[in-house]
Amino acid sequence: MHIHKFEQFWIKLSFVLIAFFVATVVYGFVAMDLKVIGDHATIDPQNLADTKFGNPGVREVTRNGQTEYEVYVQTIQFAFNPGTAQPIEVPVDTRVTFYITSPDVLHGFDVAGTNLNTMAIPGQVAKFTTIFPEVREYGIVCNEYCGPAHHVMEGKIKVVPKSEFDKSNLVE
Amino acid sequence: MYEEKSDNSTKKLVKILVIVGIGIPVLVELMTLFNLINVQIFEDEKDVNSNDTNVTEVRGFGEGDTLFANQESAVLIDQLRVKVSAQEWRFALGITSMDSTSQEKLQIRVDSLRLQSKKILLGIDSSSWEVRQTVPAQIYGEWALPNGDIPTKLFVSIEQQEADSTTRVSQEIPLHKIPVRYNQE
Amino acid sequence: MPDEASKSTNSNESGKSWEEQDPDIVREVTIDEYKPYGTLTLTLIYFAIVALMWVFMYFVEFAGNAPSIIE
Amino acid sequence: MTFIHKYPKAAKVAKANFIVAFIALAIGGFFGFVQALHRTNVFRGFFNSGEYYTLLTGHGVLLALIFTTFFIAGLFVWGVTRSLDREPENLAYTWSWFWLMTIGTIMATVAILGGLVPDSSIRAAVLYTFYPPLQAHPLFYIGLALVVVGSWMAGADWFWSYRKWRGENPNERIPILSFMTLFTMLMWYVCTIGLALEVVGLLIPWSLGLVTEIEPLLPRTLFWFFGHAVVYFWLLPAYYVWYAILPKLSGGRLFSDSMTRIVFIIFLLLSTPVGYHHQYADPGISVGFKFYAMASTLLLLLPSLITLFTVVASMEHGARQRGGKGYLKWIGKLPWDRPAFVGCALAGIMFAAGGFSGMINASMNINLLIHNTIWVPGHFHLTVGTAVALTFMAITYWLLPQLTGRKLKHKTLALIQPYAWFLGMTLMSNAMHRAGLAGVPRRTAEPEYMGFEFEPIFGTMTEMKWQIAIGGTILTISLILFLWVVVASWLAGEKSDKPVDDHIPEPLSGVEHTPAILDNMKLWFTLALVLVILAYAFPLWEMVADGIFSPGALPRPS
Repeated sequence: MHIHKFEQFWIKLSFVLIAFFVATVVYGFVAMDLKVIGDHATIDPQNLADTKFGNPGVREVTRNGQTEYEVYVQTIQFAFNPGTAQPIEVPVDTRVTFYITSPDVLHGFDVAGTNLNTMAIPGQVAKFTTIFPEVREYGIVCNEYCGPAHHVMEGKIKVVPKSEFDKSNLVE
Repeated sequence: MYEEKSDNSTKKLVKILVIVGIGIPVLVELMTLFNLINVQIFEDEKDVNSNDTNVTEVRGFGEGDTLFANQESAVLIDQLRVKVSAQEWRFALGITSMDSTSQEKLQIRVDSLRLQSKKILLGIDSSSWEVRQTVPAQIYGEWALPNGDIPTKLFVSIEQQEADSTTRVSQEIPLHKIPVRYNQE
Repeated sequence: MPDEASKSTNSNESGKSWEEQDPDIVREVTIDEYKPYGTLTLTLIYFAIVALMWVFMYFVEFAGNAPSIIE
Repeated sequence: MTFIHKYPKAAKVAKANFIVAFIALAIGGFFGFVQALHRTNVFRGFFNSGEYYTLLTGHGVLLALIFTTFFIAGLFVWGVTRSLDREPENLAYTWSWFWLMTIGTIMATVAILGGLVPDSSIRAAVLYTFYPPLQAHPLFYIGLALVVVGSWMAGADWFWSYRKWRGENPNERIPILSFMTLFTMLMWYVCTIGLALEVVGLLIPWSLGLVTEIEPLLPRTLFWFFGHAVVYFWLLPAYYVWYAILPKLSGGRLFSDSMTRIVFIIFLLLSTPVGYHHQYADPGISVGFKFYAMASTLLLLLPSLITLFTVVASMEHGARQRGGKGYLKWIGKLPWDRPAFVGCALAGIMFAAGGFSGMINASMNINLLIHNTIWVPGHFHLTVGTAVALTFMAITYWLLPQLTGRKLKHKTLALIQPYAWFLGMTLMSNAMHRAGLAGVPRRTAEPEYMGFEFEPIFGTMTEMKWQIAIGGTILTISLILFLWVVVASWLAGEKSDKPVDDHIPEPLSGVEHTPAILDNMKLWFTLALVLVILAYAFPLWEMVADGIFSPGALPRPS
């Protein structure tokens, strides 16, 4: 085979580039806590009422001696429950784990302008943990087409100082 | 083959095309690159779009709000919803009279609807726009919307009949966050 | 070896190579003398842009875009 | 003598395919224009926001699936016929696949456009990814299935020609044009297994009501089994043009025959096992499989980076033969006054840019920065929307004269067209990428929200929206120019025996340097299947182990 020596050099450089990309991703994943969601659990989308999704909202849990929060969200055509009618309120600098599923069609759950971005698929529970670093409001958009009124589907996350966090809104 | 040799006018055209068709794109990309790096690295702490640009929020009405609050015949919005299905969009409105003691006749009328597309739907065109009932009353109406449109403002009037006189009051009701839901039926 | 070209057209102009018939082509460059320095330059520029932009996108735009999924 | 005079039957078939392709391009392009104005709220009077999704479905299906498939069929008929020097083996068979694909196209189009008729029950606003449980009318799925079956038959037609040719030429190497065709089709056969399982096995029975419930993740996964390879099904024919024809248009020769073949082999091997990179944000798929898909995807950068070198080197060769000098000065010696060359070259430049955003998309965690934001359509309008579509348009300026025996008309307009496309696409795609970084979602009729504002890194939302609308308008003008030149040349171009210089020179480093093993189709096809099984067998098994339709969701009309 006849490969010009410039092209051979370029092919080597290409491998370097590919290896560099893989290395950055692995480094980010391992050392910088930039994860993606994986396989968590399946659920019967027609019977969410009997699960924690039947009473969606923010729950307080204690894990490893720390107070953490769990947020159960149902994405429905065309709202986040909770999120749309009332904002999801969580304290700043605290571990918050989201559990998201859909009883009807595919939706997206994207906290606009952040790296929190996941699909809500009927039958699957999307689970991820995060820490909100600053006190502010975030918008949530559905970023997967979910039907004729897809574009009105939005919600809000309200991150408040720990001292102002109102525990009366928690669900059991 | 293409025309013999490109003559002078073609050469000039090519020059213009290259400047406009390739020059502008290169400029756009360079500006993007410059701005990205400039903003992210050199203006890090400046918080470019300060979040305080408070849009003076006109508070709209929603489910649970009271209409004609300063009248004696105040009414409550107990349902406000856009029901969406593949074929049609419907606007559903439920109103309850607050005062269950008065015996006078009350007529509640949705005069017109202003939609997001700036269209106005007139109430009188369709019989279902007018709802008559005596108090205490709970009324409910549904209206077909143009596909894809959402009401932003309601014009409602009530007529209170007392003996021989009737008082008519109208109110403009800006709506806030109407829940849009898939219509299961 | 099938000469795809000759099948379609130039059957009557066999003697000369196609380069010699094209008026725009001023000389023929053979494989032995051809050194694609220009290509190498362009690809190296591309490599540099891509590598730099990658670092910027990953470590500034993405990693600095918290909150992120940490678990 | 040009193609139509030597192979009148094949020319007719190719032309028929082009007609369908260009009609789809015209309708789909118009929908794109409406969307550009609607989304940006520059003008929303054409259709309402509910109908937007019908248009969006039409735009995606007609352009990404129909325009591409038919154009590719026409292009490959031309290439196989020419490089093997034989007309199609059996015209009845050839026309049967064409008509099958056309009928399928009409069915799917009717199903989509039904959504614009008030109260119609024939609807298909499911977008071109048609994720259940959103359900389209059965006509939509059956129509698309027919298009795919037709494309399989088309591929079989070309293998048939190849077999016959091989019988008469037992010792020759596969001519490069046929090689690229056959390997593209082999890849197509591998990836459409997923689509066939999804559409025929799940969606058609479900849309007909034979089963009521469906598990959403399984068809979605099967779709992406097919869905990334399909982008290479669009892209490889553009590569085919860049490898086989662009060097000649630049006045040079293909740099290396063997690298060309290697590139196509790598695409055959790796195009399908990478589908999970569209599902990085999906629950239900473990991180391990996502990582495997990422590694394969990034490895797929290799053939594209090799292409970059080989194709640019071929162009540089042309420029040097035309008197070009220096490290970069030679670029000026390229024929920037010839529409076919300009279109291909600009398409290639855009692909290099699109390649970068593709690298971001492909890289697992950073993907979450832009997943399902408008960045993604920004990306694929550079790749399929320009690298592929602009190449197809540009090469039409060179192919059409061969297929019709008529010279190209309106050469000035034809020359303006690719430059306009490049400008319009830069404006539109640049703003889409930037808006995506701010989190603006894709696939939405109205990206304005009541509860919050997007915060762009720099610039304003208004400025980006205008950039998209203006870019989209320039693209529409460019598309009209293209269609006008094609129709005018086709109907009224000057008849000629030699309407275009259709000679394709031999590669610089020819087939005599190419190892024979590269032509071993059985070997590479088997290896491709093995890689697919490695990537998909276990996760798919996990999904179906609890029942194919379970956990089941109920259908929702779209």
